Amino acid sequence: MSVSNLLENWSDFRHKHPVEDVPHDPYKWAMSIDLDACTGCNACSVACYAENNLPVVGKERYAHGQAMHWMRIERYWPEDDREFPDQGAQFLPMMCQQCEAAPCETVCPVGATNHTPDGLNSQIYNRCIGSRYCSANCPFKVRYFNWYDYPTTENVWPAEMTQQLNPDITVRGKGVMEKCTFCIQRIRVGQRNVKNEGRVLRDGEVQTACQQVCPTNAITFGNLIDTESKVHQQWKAQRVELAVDEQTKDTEEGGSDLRGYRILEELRPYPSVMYMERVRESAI
Amino acid sequence: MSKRHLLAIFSNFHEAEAAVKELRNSSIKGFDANQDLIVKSPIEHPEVEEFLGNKPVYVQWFTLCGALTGGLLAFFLISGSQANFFDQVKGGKPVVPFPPNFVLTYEMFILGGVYISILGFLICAGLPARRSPLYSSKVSEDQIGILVKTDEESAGVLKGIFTKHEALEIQEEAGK
Amino acid sequence: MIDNNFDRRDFLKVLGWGGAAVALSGCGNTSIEDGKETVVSYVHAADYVIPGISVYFNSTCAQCEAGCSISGRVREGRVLKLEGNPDSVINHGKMCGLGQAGVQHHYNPDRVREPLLRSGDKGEVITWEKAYALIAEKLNGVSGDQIDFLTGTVSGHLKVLLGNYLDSLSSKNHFVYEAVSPAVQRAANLKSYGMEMPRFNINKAKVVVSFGADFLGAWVSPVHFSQQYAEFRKGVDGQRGVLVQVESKMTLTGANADRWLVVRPGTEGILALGVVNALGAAGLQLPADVAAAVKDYDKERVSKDTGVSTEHLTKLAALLKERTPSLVLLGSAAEGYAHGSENAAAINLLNHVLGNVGKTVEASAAVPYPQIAPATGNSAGLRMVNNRLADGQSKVLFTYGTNPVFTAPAELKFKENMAKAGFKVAFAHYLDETALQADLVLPLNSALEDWGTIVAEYQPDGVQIGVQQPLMEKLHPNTLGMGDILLALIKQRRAEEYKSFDDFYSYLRTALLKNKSEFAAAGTDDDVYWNDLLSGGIINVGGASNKLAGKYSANIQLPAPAERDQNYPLTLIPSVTASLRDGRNANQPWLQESPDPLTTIVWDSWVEIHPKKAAELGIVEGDIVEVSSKNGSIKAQAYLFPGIHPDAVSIPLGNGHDAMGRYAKGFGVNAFQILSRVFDNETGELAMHETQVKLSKTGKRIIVVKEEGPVGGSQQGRKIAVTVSSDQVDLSEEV
Amino acid sequence: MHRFIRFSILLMGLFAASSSYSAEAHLAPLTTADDLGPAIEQPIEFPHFRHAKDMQINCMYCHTYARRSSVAGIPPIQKCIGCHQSIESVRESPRIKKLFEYWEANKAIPWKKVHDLPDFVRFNHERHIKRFVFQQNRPVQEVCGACHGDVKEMTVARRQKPLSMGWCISCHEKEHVVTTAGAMPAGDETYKASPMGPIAAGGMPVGDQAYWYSMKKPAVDAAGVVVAKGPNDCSSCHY
Amino acid sequence: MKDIREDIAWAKINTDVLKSLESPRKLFWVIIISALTVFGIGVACELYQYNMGLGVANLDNPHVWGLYIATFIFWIGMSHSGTLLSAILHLMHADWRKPIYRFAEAMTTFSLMTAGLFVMVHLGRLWQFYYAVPYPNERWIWPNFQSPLLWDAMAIFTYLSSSILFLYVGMIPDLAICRDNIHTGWRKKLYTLLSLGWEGTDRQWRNFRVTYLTIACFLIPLAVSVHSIVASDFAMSQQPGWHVTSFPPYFVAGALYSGCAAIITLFIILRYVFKFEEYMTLAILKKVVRLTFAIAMVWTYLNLIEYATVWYSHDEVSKAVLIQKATGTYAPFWWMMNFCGSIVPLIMAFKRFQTNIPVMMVVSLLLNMGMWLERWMIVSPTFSHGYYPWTWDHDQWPSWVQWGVVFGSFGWFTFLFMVFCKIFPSVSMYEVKEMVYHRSLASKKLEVAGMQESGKGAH
Repeated sequence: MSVSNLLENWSDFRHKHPVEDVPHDPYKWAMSIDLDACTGCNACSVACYAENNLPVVGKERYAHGQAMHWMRIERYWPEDDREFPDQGAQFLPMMCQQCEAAPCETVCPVGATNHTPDGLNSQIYNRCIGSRYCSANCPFKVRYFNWYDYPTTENVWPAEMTQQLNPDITVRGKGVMEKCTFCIQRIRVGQRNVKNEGRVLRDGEVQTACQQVCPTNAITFGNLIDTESKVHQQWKAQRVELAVDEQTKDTEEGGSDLRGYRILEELRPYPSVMYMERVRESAI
Repeated sequence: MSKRHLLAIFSNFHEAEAAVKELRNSSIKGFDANQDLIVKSPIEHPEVEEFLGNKPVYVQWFTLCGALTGGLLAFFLISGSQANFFDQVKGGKPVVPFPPNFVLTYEMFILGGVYISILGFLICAGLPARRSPLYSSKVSEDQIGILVKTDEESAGVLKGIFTKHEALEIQEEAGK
Repeated sequence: MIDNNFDRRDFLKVLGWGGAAVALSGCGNTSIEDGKETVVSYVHAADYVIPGISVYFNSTCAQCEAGCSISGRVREGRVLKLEGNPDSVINHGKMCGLGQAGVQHHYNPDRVREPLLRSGDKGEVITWEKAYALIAEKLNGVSGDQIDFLTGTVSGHLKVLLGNYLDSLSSKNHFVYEAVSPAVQRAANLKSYGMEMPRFNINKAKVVVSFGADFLGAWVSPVHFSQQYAEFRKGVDGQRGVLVQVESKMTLTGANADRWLVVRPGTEGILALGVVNALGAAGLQLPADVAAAVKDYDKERVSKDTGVSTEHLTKLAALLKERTPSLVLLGSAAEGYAHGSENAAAINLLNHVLGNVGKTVEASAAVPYPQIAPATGNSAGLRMVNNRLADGQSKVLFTYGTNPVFTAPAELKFKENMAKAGFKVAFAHYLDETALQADLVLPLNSALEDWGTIVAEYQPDGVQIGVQQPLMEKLHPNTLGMGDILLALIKQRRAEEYKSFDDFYSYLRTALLKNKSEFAAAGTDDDVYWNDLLSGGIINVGGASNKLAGKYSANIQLPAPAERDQNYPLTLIPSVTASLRDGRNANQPWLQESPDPLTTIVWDSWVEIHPKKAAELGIVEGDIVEVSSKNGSIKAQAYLFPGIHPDAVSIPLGNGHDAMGRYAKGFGVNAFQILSRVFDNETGELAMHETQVKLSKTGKRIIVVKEEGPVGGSQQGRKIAVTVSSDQVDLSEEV
Repeated sequence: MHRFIRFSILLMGLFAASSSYSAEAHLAPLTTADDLGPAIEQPIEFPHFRHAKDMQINCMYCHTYARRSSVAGIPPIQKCIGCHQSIESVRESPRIKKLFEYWEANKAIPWKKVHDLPDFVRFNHERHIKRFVFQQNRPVQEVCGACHGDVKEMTVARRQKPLSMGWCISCHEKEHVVTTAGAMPAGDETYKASPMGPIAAGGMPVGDQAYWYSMKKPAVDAAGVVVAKGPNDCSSCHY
Repeated sequence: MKDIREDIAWAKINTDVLKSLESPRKLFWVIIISALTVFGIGVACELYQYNMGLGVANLDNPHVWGLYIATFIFWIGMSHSGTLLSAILHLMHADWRKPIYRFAEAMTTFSLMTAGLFVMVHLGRLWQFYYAVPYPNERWIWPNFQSPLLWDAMAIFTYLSSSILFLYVGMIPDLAICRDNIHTGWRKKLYTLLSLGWEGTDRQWRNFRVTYLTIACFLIPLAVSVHSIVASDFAMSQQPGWHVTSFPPYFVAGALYSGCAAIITLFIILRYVFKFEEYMTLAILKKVVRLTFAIAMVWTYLNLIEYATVWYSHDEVSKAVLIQKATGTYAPFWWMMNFCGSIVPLIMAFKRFQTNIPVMMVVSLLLNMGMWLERWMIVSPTFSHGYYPWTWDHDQWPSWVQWGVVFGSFGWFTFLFMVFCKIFPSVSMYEVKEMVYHRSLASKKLEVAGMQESGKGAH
């Protein structure tokens, strides 16, 4: 009976996540992006289009801010008053940060976006009714809404081009919110394969499309729990912790030689993507 | 023993009041002022209660029960479904989070209260009902009606009282 | 493992699979539609074909000339995605955006599907037999000297076959034209290093000074260099590499530099010599002739000429002296002037002076079979064809892999001259501008349907021959591979010699099997070898090791910076972007929709203007400005861009097509059109940066379609993309 | 007064009952029992009963992809011909004749899909077959029949199960016994070094995602027996 | 100034009000036709949007919400006036509310229904809206009870159904009057059915009084909760400019404000269209105007407090949004909103304007526009200028589709409202009778002048 279930497991249901006593296990997917290696070449973004069936919306819709790039490359200029940006531009690949305490999840009226056991912020397209509250509440604005029915929109996928679509993932119709999934289709295939073998995924067995393509290996993706994984080691080396909103770098003396940070951490969404600061030579 | 219904229409509220008072003080056979006297009026006259004697109203009990049930229902329905819905882990919040549940509980508290009050009103006021044959549309306009039920033989006495108090009209209907 | 009847292409056939159909069913009510969809199974099936499981076939990317090896993900007979082949020494499993868009080249809805014969303004669909007969007829009675073949870069067995065909026509007129190519550099490198394209080891350098070489974006082999760059940044012994970029318009590489030095357009050579001078002043031992040659290039003068401050010059010299080895790269921005060759020589001199030759500049391996080495393109090829056409020397013109009508400056009047040829055949994937001018358009297989071998010009490690193989069944039944067409044509001439080859595939197989003994263990079966070869997708040939032979020359005559023409006060820099290059891929929507990394503009062309200059001219973002050179004018939206010299404006190349299909036609403007006819003094290459222009407002203003918001690239003080100074962090402690 | 109190107690009881009923609605049967799909006309009326019942052919003899791929697949005609070439007795039957027509024309047979899942659902045959046939040694026909019904009694296959989400979940919610004994792949040093604890033979790592929502790690008893449920977050099947 | 005559014959009240059901002025039909036309345009826009996708509304990333949500809040806000007049003033024994509370309640109901439409219109997948309804389906999936949108849905449902019941219960005695006086046609059946056999017996009145009072008591916290829940759609989110603790009271004040302004507008229209000059007297208008003025000042205070909080707290991000509102693309609208919301109501402070019908008509329309702009200025600027500068977008402008639907909603509301007034008595007859009765009693019994205007005790 539900009430007895409720009472019996009351303390469990009042648990909070993320907390120490209910960790993700055995997977917690996370990323780290080395901004010093990122050159802003856009290969990841195109890979995302190819892998995730993203529609090309065309100039008109792009102008209206209806682009669907799950992974966008942002370019910033130094903000002081120099005549030229003589230390170059800053590039930042931005996609869903897969927050542990995601602001988008709580507000969805139908529960179409929620937290998976492996630490992803999932988006269930067929549950989505298109209220767009999640996007309204996303501080990073990395959720993209299908403003039109792209599968039937002219020149988005002409007959021949439909053959390129990835059958492992849905093509979203109008009125559905979507966003970076950390290439969940690849993760799920990987997980099933290793389950058959009776083991867990090793580092590198599942790559996201953007990671796979990145010419400078700026993107590292992996299982944060697995101490062998590169992403774990990077997070550890940078002393960035998942469920903390102020990292060693900012709080402790001598932390300034660390590069790892997370964007808008002060809002406490606990993002799963760690960025590493871009470095610029001081001698020149 | 057969009963007779009488409806007297008054245009003057004070005359009607006086008539009622007289009826209540009289001891007519087969007529009990507490049960057999109904005052019909176009507006709500709180004074009527004074001279008809206080009669209890139970609607507020309905309200209380309704509101409590609504609130309880909401809390248990929502918490229960959160506990059973397999992917309610959201945004770093507990599976059964209090603040949203309280908001919904509050709303359902009101909803239950209002609905059950209305239900209570209908039950207590005896609505919906067929209109009694002794009814005048004047009552809904500007006149006071006094409906009495009495033994056949006492009808004349009552009529006398009504006429004394300048009843405009007296309708009669033979009871069973 | 595969029996003789087995036709590999059977398994590349598109299999209609229910699972795949999910893709396009709408997002309405979920429905169960038993018995509505069809599930088609194969008639035959190979063991490795499992519905629902992807098979990866290796091939070679044909989107640019870098020759990256790709791995195509094929499922149910359809190629879905291109990934990198990890075994390739060029790209090590990585890809760029341009390469990935190869599937859109393949599935492009605007491909030519049938042979087309011009009849009036229209193309009439004809059969291949008729097309071949027509070619035979037109070639009849035309002497070999009157037949011209204008192609883009070709290499591998296609080049061999093309050579043989020209041979059979007794024509020597194979012109290779690439609108954007490091042609001046090749000549300069040949002098300085003894080879056109040595190896540049960015990863071994501690300092890289690049004079306009956009090696992360569009220069030579970007994916390879990007990987090297990543290593370079991690550094040798944890000492992070320092990148200094010298150019007048910021490229993607410039945007990643530790120090971006903006120079007055055309003064790169002066700066290079200035650095040599400063190095001497800083105590570096300079050869006497060099010291003499650079003695006039003192800091003050160089600073005055180039606009680079003496402070930065000093710091740069100090850095180069202190951290060795370093690497100086020479790119298109330095080459594109009338004195481009001198600029190049001066920049290469810097490598010699710094002792980088042999360390970070290394000899590349020679291709063991010279006949398959790439025929690299330049603009001289176009000039020669153009002259021949203008003079009426050319009667029959074949074009393949290049779009001269689009890329030739209007002043060359190529389009008009082309009309003078009696018969023009275009081998084309799309009806591009050149194909539209042709009399006969022969539809080609896409790069993902075709057989071939590709040898890249830039070879980082030995020589890698990329094998190109079909990843799926032909999309359109009436297209043919370039090799197949050439073979058919050559059979018109030398039927006997080629009769054993049914198609290009058998030609290729025979040719590659011929050298089996060199690459396979003795006694390997032909089929086994062949299958290994196809599954590997690459043949790594050691290549004879070359030696760097060239020597620097201290005799460099650099002109003083030119006075500006008052009427045309600005230098036009036609920029080559990583995705659109010279425009041959402009009809691939992913490329159009990926924002330009620096301006974030999509689906259009723009004019980059320095904010200071713009303020002077009263131009704001979105103004439609007219950019006029002496040879014409184009109108495009203005974009205020801090990364450009105030005396220069820049327009990206690649857009502005008036043909080539729905994704290319009508977007942007074609900056090739207004380039001036100025050529490099030594090589005769078109000097791309020598066009002087003026700007005028047209009074119209539009909203620029771009990714960045109204505050441009400002973070508004929020901690989003953070930079840290290198002395604060120690990269060697990192993972 | 009393009747009002009595009435309200009744009312509250009613509400409480209905609330707790609706909140635990999942305990009620999740869907209607077998709902039969439409009869489907196929290009060749394939007699499943003959193959599966009379001949006792293993399902996965023909539907061989099921154990290797997410889709079970229809065998290539090659496979049908492989046997039927040497079965002279039925060679002249109309169905076989049709089969040979397709074979000779080198044409694929346009079979109609019978078991069509609702859109946006990913079902993986391989995982289910591996789990139940290979790891738990259940009979093939039982395992396949769990979703495909009693195919051996059919001619042209027909959908027998609802294939709705509630129906799927009703199975995923069941607790399946998994044993960890001998689960560690021998000699897999990488794995031993992994911090994630032992793996059950069913391929279920202890502390697997399936437990996350119940917020409790399942206990492994001395014999290495764990009780595990199927994965049950939305994104397991919808993405 | 003339108020309702105390000696007005009760029968005349009946006839006058019942006449409004039969023969309104011609303007009524003009209003009905224009409302239907506007509504038709709205429907056409919505159909187009439904077929094409929400992109045609010119919504984009980051402007995922636009006029729809702003107008939704506007309509929700509008609904609060009914509750104010019928519930709050009822509890305060302000008898002047009696002739006008009926239409205010109808306004509550219909504006809530209109608001509900916007929830639908705004959905990307309207055809799946039932996913947000909590029902135990076979997949045992529930809506997300944590979402403020769901609280909204629940609150609005509660409010709408309670308001309808309240309106209905309060109308029963009047329906009985209609039943007694109209003897033909479908109306007779309708009134007979709806009046539930009301006879005005003492038992009925007794229970009626308690019920009415109880529901009024429930409605007040409900109304407050509804708009504070709407406020929490914003305040519970993280976005700068929304994440403000003073939002709930601010929203409630804004709601009462716009509701009162709408009451003035409708008061003037009904007064003319249904010839209610004798009942909707200028004395009542004066009271409503004064009430509105008071609320306007409360709103102004809260509005300024909100700015001050943002400014003083030194939350740079929220401050940036505020500065953007005042100086950026939205500046004209923002200043107009402040002007209409805080300056225009000052006219109401002048006695001679308080009863000047044309002036009040204009003022009330301006106030309504100001309050609509207020909602827009809450919704859109935050999207234009949120946390993430890269996604800022100051150029977004709603398309004609969005405007069409917004205007269409006004047509829909007007249509429903006018039809209601035509079918049901929009002046509460029995309560007007009560009012004159009590007033005459008071003036007869007590000669104390101050007590005559006991209605003023309301404020």
